[in-house]
Amino acid sequence: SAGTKPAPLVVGAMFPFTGAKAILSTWGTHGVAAGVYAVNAAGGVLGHQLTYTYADDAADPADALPAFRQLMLHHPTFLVGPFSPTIESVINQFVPNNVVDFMVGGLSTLDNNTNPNWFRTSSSDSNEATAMAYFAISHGWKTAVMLFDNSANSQGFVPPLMAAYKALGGTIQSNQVINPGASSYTSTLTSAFQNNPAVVFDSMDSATAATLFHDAQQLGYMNRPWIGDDLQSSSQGPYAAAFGPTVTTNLYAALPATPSGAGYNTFLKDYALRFGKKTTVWPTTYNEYDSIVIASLAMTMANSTNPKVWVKDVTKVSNPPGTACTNYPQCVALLKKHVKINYQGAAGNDDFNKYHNVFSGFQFLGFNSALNTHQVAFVTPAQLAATVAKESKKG
Amino acid sequence: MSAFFLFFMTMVFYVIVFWIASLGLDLVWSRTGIPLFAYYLYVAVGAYLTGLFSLPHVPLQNGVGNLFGFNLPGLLALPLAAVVTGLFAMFVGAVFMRRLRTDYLAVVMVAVALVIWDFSQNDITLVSGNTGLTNIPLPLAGVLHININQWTYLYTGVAFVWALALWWIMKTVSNSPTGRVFRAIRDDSVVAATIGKNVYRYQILSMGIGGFYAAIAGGFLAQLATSWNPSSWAPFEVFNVFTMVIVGGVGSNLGMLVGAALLQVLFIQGPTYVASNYLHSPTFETLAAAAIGVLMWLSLWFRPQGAVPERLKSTAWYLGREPALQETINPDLTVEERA
Amino acid sequence: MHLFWIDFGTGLATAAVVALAATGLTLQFGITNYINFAYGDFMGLGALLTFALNNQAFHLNFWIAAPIAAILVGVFAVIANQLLLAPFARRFSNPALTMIVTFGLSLFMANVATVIWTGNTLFFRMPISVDKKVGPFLWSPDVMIVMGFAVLVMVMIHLLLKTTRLGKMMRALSDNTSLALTSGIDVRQITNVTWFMSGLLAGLGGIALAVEEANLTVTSAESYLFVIFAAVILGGIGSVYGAMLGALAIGLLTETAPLYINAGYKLDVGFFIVIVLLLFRPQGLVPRLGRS
Amino acid sequence: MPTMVADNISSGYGKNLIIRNISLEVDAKKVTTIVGPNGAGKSTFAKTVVGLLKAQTGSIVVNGDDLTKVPAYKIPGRGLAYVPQVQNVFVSMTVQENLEIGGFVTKGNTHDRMEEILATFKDLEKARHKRAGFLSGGQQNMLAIARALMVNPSVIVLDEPTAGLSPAYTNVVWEEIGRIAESGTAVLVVEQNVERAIVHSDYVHVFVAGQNHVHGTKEEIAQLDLASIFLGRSEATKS
Amino acid sequence: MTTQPTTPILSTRELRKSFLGVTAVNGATFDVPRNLITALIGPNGAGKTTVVSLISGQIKADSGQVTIDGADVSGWPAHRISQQGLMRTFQLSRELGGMTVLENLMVSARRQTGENLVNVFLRPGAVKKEEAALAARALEILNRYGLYHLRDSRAQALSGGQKKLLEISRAVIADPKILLLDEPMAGVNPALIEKIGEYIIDLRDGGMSILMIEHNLGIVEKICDNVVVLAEGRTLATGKMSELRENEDVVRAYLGEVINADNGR
Ligand SMILES: Nc1ncnc2c1ncn2[C@@H]1O[C@H](COP(=O)(O)OP(=O)(O)OP(=O)(O)O)[C@@H](O)[C@H]1O
Ligand SMILES: Nc1ncnc2c1ncn2[C@@H]1O[C@H](COP(=O)(O)OP(=O)(O)OP(=O)(O)O)[C@@H](O)[C@H]1O
Ligand SMILES: [Mg+2]
Ligand SMILES: [Mg+2]
Repeated sequence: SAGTKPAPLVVGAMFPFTGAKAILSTWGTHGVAAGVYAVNAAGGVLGHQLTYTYADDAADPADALPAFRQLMLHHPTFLVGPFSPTIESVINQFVPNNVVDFMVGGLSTLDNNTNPNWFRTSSSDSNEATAMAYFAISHGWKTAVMLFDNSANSQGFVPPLMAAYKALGGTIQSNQVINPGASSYTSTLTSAFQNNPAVVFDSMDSATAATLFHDAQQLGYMNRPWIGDDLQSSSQGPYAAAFGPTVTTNLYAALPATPSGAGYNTFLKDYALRFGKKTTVWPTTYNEYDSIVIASLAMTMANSTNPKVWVKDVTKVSNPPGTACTNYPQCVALLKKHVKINYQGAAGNDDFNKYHNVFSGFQFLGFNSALNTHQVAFVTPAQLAATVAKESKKG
Repeated sequence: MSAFFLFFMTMVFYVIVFWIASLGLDLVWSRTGIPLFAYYLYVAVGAYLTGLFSLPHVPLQNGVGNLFGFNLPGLLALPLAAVVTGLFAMFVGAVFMRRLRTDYLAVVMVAVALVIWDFSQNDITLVSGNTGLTNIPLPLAGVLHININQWTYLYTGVAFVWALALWWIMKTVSNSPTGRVFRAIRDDSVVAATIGKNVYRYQILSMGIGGFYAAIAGGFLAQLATSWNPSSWAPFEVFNVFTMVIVGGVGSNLGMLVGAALLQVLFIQGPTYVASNYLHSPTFETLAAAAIGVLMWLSLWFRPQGAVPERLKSTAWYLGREPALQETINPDLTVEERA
Repeated sequence: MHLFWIDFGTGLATAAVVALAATGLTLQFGITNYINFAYGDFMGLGALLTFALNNQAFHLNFWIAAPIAAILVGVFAVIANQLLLAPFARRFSNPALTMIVTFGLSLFMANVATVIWTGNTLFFRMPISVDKKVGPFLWSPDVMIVMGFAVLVMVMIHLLLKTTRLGKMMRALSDNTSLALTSGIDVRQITNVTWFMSGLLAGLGGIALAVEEANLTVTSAESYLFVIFAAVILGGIGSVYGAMLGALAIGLLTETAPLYINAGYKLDVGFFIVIVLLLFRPQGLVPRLGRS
Repeated sequence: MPTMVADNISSGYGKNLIIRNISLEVDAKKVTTIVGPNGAGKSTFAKTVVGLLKAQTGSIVVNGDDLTKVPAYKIPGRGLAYVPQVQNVFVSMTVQENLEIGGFVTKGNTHDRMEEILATFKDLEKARHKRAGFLSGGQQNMLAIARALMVNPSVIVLDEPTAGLSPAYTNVVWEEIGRIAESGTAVLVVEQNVERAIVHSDYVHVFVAGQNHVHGTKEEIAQLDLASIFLGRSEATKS
Repeated sequence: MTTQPTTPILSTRELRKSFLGVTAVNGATFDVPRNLITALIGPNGAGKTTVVSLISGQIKADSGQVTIDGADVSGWPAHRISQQGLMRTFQLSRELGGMTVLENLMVSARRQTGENLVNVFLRPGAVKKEEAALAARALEILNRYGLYHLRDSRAQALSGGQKKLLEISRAVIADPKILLLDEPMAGVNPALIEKIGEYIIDLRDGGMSILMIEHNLGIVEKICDNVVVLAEGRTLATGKMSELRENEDVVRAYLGEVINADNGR
C-alpha cells in the first residue's frame, strides 16, 4: 500500500572475525558491503532494500553452528560465506532452514556438491592447481618441488597439481608438507632443493611464507620461479614484500577469473563509492559482490523473495544462454522485459556447472619493483579442461 | 519464533555438552589432583571416533578420506567412541602417570596434546588432516524421517538425558569410597600409597572416566556440527573448561552446570552475538575472550570455592543420622584451669 | 654432509634463541616454583613492542628499539608479578592454581595484543641481510649478532649467579623463601629483580625469534613456548645451566631431524625426546638440590 | 634495661588470633626459654617477634629501637636474628655461602667474622665447601645458628633448636647456646623439653593456649606442678 | 608378650640406598620380633627414616631384602606392602588436608567393598551398610585418641600434636600386623608423650608388632622391649636399652661424642 515501504531483506554473512584466520573477515565484509551497496543504489530487490548482518564462526567448526543460528534469528533470505574451514558443519542446515548459501573458498571436497541450496562463486582450488601446472609447463619448467602447508586449503592443491603436472610431462621431485609457525625451514628447504628443481609451487599462510622465503634467500633458492596461489596475488601484499630482491622476475601468483572487463569495472566503481577510492581491494571481494548480485537477480526473475522459489533461478540468471549483462541495474532492466539474461560478473562469466561450482580461467601475475602486479599469462577454461582430459587418459 | 527456539536450543546443547566436559575434568583435576592439560585431546579423540564409527569407510582420494569407518548408528557410535577414548586415556595415563611429578606432568600433558594435534593436522591418511571428518551422520534423523531442525530439538533432549545420567554417575562415584580414595590421592599420593591404595591404578581409573566424559562431550559436538577437524580443538581451549570448573566450584557436580552455563552464555556466545549484531566489531569479542582470564582470577580470588561449593561430608552424612556416641571426656586430656 | 652442517648451523642459531628464552623461564621458576604459561606472551610482547617502536610510534632503528622493548617487557613482568601472580602465589600454596592463573594471563595478553596489533603478519623495518658462509655454516649477520649476544648473556648470567651478592641472594631465595626473608634478604625486591630479568630475557628471546623467523604475529611466540619448555625440562626445571644445555640440545635436534624424518614433525622431535627422557630420568639432565 | 621488650603482643593467621596479649623481656647474657604444650602458640610468638607474622597489637623493641612495623627482611640488620625449627639452611649452597648470606645484612666485609665463626664451629670448618643439603640434621642446625651469629646480633631467637636431634647433639647445641649468651647476646629459645629448658636457662615462660600462663626464674618454675599445666589438649582450631 | 615369637614379623638384610652419591643406608640388617615394641635409634642422618621408607616401599632400595611375616617383599610397591599388613607414620605429619578427620580414618580402612566401582553400582546396599559401620568404628578410635570433637574439621586445621595423633589413629584403623612409627614423640609436649606411650603399649598388647624411631631415650627405655641402633646406615647393635648404654660403640656413635663431619658423609 502507498506510503509503507516493504521490509528490508536480510543478507546473512558468516566469516571468522576472531582467531587465526580473522583476516578473512576483512575480505568477506568488504565484499558483502559492496554488493549490498550496489543493489540498494539501484533500488533494491523487488522494492525491498537489502541489509546485512554478520556472525563470527572463528574458523572453528564447533563455533559455526551457533553462528549459523544467530544469523537465522534475523530470517535472512540468503547467506554469504563461510570460508572453507567451517562450511561442512553448516552445509546440511541450508535446505531444512530454507536459506540459500553462496560460498567463497577453494575447498576441493565440494567439487561434486549435490546440495541444491549451495553455490560457489569462486573457482575451486583444484582448477587453480591445474592452472598452476599448465602455466609452469608452458614455460618449459619440467621439474618441480611442492611446498604446501598442512591447512585444508593448501593440501587441496596437492593431488590435482601433481596429477596435472605429471599428465603434462613434468616431474615432481619433492612434495613437502609445511608445518606452519616453525622458526626456520632451512632443513626442509635443503632436502627439497637437493635436485635443483626448475620451479617451485607453494601455498602457505603469510607468516610462514615470510620465514620460509627468508630462509630460501639465505640458501640461494630464490633464483628460480616460484608459483604461488591466489593468497599471494595482492599488490604490495605480505608475500611479495617478503620474497626479496628477485621478486620482479621470480614470483608468480595465480588469480581466479578475470578481474578485468566491464563487470569488474562496475564492481570497482561500486567498491570505491562504498569505501572511498583509496581503500585496498581485498581478495575475494568481487566473489562476494557477485554472490549478492546473482541472488538479487534470481529473486527479481522469480518475482519472489522466498528462497524455495528463487533458488531455481540462480543458474538461469548467471548461465548461458542469454543476453550478457554486466551490472545489476542493466540486468534488472532486461529481466523486467522478460529477457533471459547471462550475468557476467566482476569475477568473470560466473557460470555454475551442475555441481553449482563456477569454472573460471586463471591469470598469472608478476610483480614490479614497487610490488605492484601485472598480468603475465592467462590460462583459459578450455586449456584447463584439456589438461584434465589428459589426466584421465593417463590414469 | 522457531528461529529463536533453535538458537536457544543450540545454546542449551552447548551448555549441556560443556557441563559433561567439566564434570570429567573436575574428577580428574579437582578430585584426583592430576593437572590434565591434555583434556581437550580426549574431547577430540571422542569426536573423531564418534565420526569414524558412524561414517562409512571412505578410501583416501585427493587427500580426503578416512582410514576406517563402521557405519554404526550414531546413538551407538557415541558411547562406543567414549569407551574407546576412556581406554585410550587410561593408556596415556599408564604411560605418563608412573613416574612424573606434578609440574612436569602438566607440561608433558600439554606437549602430548600438541604433538597429537600437530599429527592430526599433518597426517592426511588417517582422518584427512586439516580437512577432517565431514558429513558425520545425524543419529536417528534418518530413522525417524525428521529434518535437521526437529532433530536439533530431539538431540538436545537426548544430550540432556545423557547429561543427567552422567551427573548421577559422577555423583555416585564421588560419594563412594572410591571417590574418597581419589580425594586422598589428590591430598597426598604418598599417604594414599602407604594406606594400601594402588595409587597408580586409581589415577588411571580416574583418567579413564575423565576420558569417557570428555569423549561424550566431543562426540556430541561432532554430531551436532556434522563435522570435525583440527581447528575444532585447539588444545588451549581446555582453558575454558578449567575456568568452568573453577567458577562453578571445584568438586561440585552441580557447580559444573553453573560454570558451563555462565561461560557459554555470558562469555562465549553472548559477546559473539553482541559484537556482530550491535557493535559490528570483533574487538568486543576478543576482549570477552580476554575477560575469561579475568573472570577466572576474580573467581579464584573472591570465591575460591566457586559458585556452588563442594560440601564436606559430615559424620551425620556417613551415619545417616547424628552420631549416638557421646565423647568420653578423658580426664588426662583436659586442660586444668588454674587461677 | 654439506647439508648436515648447514642444518647444524641453523640448529646453533635456534639454540641461541631458545637459550635466551629458556634461561629467563627457568630463573623465574627457580624463584617462584610455578610454571609461567604466559611466558610465550611475554616473548611476543617483546617483539610487538619492538615493532611498535620500529614501525609505529617513534620509527627507531631496530637495534635501538629492541633493547628498549626488552626492558619494557621486564617492567611489565614486574608489574604482572606484583599485581597478579605474587598475591595468588602467597594466598594459594598449591602451585597448580598459580599455574592456572598464568594460563589466564596468557589468554588475557594474547587477546589484548590481538586488539592492539591485529592478527596480521608484521615485519620489522630492517635491511634484508645477506647470507654469509662461516666455515661450513650459513648465517646472516643478524642471526650472528643474535648468537653472539646470546652467548654474552649466558656468560653474564653465570657470573651474576656465581660471584655477585645479588646472584647469591637469588639462589638463596630460590632455595628457601621464608628462610631468605629471615636472613635479611629483601624477598620482594629480589623477586622483582628476578621477574625483571625473566621478562627482559623473554623479550630478548621473542625479538630474536622474530629476527630468525623474519616476521612476527601476535601468537607466533606463544606457539613456540613449548619448544622453550622442552629445553627447560630437558635441563631440569629451575636449573640455569641445565636450561642452556637443553636449549643447545633442542636447537640441534629439531633442526637436523628433518634430514631423517618428515620436516612437518621436527618440533615434535623435541617434545618426544623430552617425554622419553622424563620417563627414564624424571629429574631432568641436571637435577637440582633443594626444593623437592 | 632489657635488650628486647615484647609488650602486649597478639597475633595469628588470617582472622583468628592464636596468641593474645603476651609480654616478655629478654636480657643480655641470659638464656630465656618459652615452653608449653603443642599448639600453645610458641612458634607463632617467635614468628611475630621476627616479623614473619604481623602483630595485631603490641610492640617489639630491641635496644630502644621499635621494630614492630619493620619488614621482616630488615629485622636481622637491626640486631634481631632468628633460626627457624626446620628447613633452616640453604641446602643447595655451600656452608661458606650460607654464612656469607648471613653477613649480607651488613655493608662491610664479613670475611673476618666468618673465620671467627668457623673457628668456633669446628665441624663446619671441615665441611666448608660442602653443600648444606649433604650435612646431617644436627650439623644443619649448627650451621643455621652460625649463620644467625654472622652479624653479632643483640638478640637471637631459636625455635626448638634440638627437636629431633640425637642426645649427643642436643648437648652440643645447649652448650653452644650457653656460650652465645656468655658472649653478650640475649638468647630466646622455644623448647619442648621442659627439663632441659629448666637446666640450661635463666628465665622460663610457660605458654598455654596462646597466653603467657606463668613465668619466673628457673628455680621458681621448677617448683610448679608443670605436668598439670601441660597435660591437656590445645583447643581445636575449627575453620 | 604371651606367645613366644618364633620367626620375626619383619626383617631386613643388607639394605642399601644412596641419594646423589650420598650413602644414606649402607647394609642395614635387623629383625623386628613379633608382638614386641622395637626402637630404632641412632644419630641424626644415620638413615633411620630412609630405612623405614625402604621397608614401606616409598623408596626403592639399591639392593637388599625386606621380609614381612615370611614373605619377601623386596621391590614391591608401597601399596602392596601396606596390604601385606604394614602401616607407617611420617616424621613430619602428612595429613590428608582437604578431607575431614573422620574421612582420614575411613579412607585408611582395608578391603572396602566400595573401593571397587563395580560394587558401587551393583551392590549399593552392601556398600552403604559397610560405610555406616566403618564410620562408627572410626568414631570410636577418634574418641580413644582424643580427636572426637574434631571429627568434622578439615585435617589441615589441626595443630602439630593433633596431627601426630591423627597419623597414629589412621594407621590403627587399618589394623596392621606391623606398625612403623617415625618419631611419634618429636615436637609433642611431655604430657602427651606419656599418653602416646600408653597407646603404643595397648596396641602391642592387642597383638600388634611395632617398630618406632625415637630420640627420646627416656621413653624408649620405658616402653620398648628391644632396641636397634643404626649408625652411618649400618646396624651397630641390638639389645635392651640398659645393655646398650654399656656398649662402647653405641656410646661413641650416639650417646657421647658428636660424629665427625667427614665420617663418610
Ligand atoms: N599456618 C597456619 N595457619 C593457620 N593456623 C596455624 C598455622 N600455623 C599454626 N597454626 C595454628 O596456631 C596454633 C599455634 O601454633 P604454633 O605453631 O604457634 O604452636 P606451638 O606452640 O609452636 O606448638 P608446637 O609445639 O606443636 O610447635 C595451633 O593451633 C595451630 O593449629
Ligand atoms: N630424598 C633425599 N635426597 C637426598 N638425600 C637424602 C634424602 N633423604 C635422606 N637423605 C640423606 O640421607 C641421610 C640419612 O637421612 P635420614 O632421614 O634417613 O636420617 P635419620 O636417621 O632419619 O635422621 P633424623 O634422626 O635426623 O631424622 C642424610 O644424610 C640425608 O641428608
Ligand atoms: Mg612450634
Ligand atoms: Mg628421620
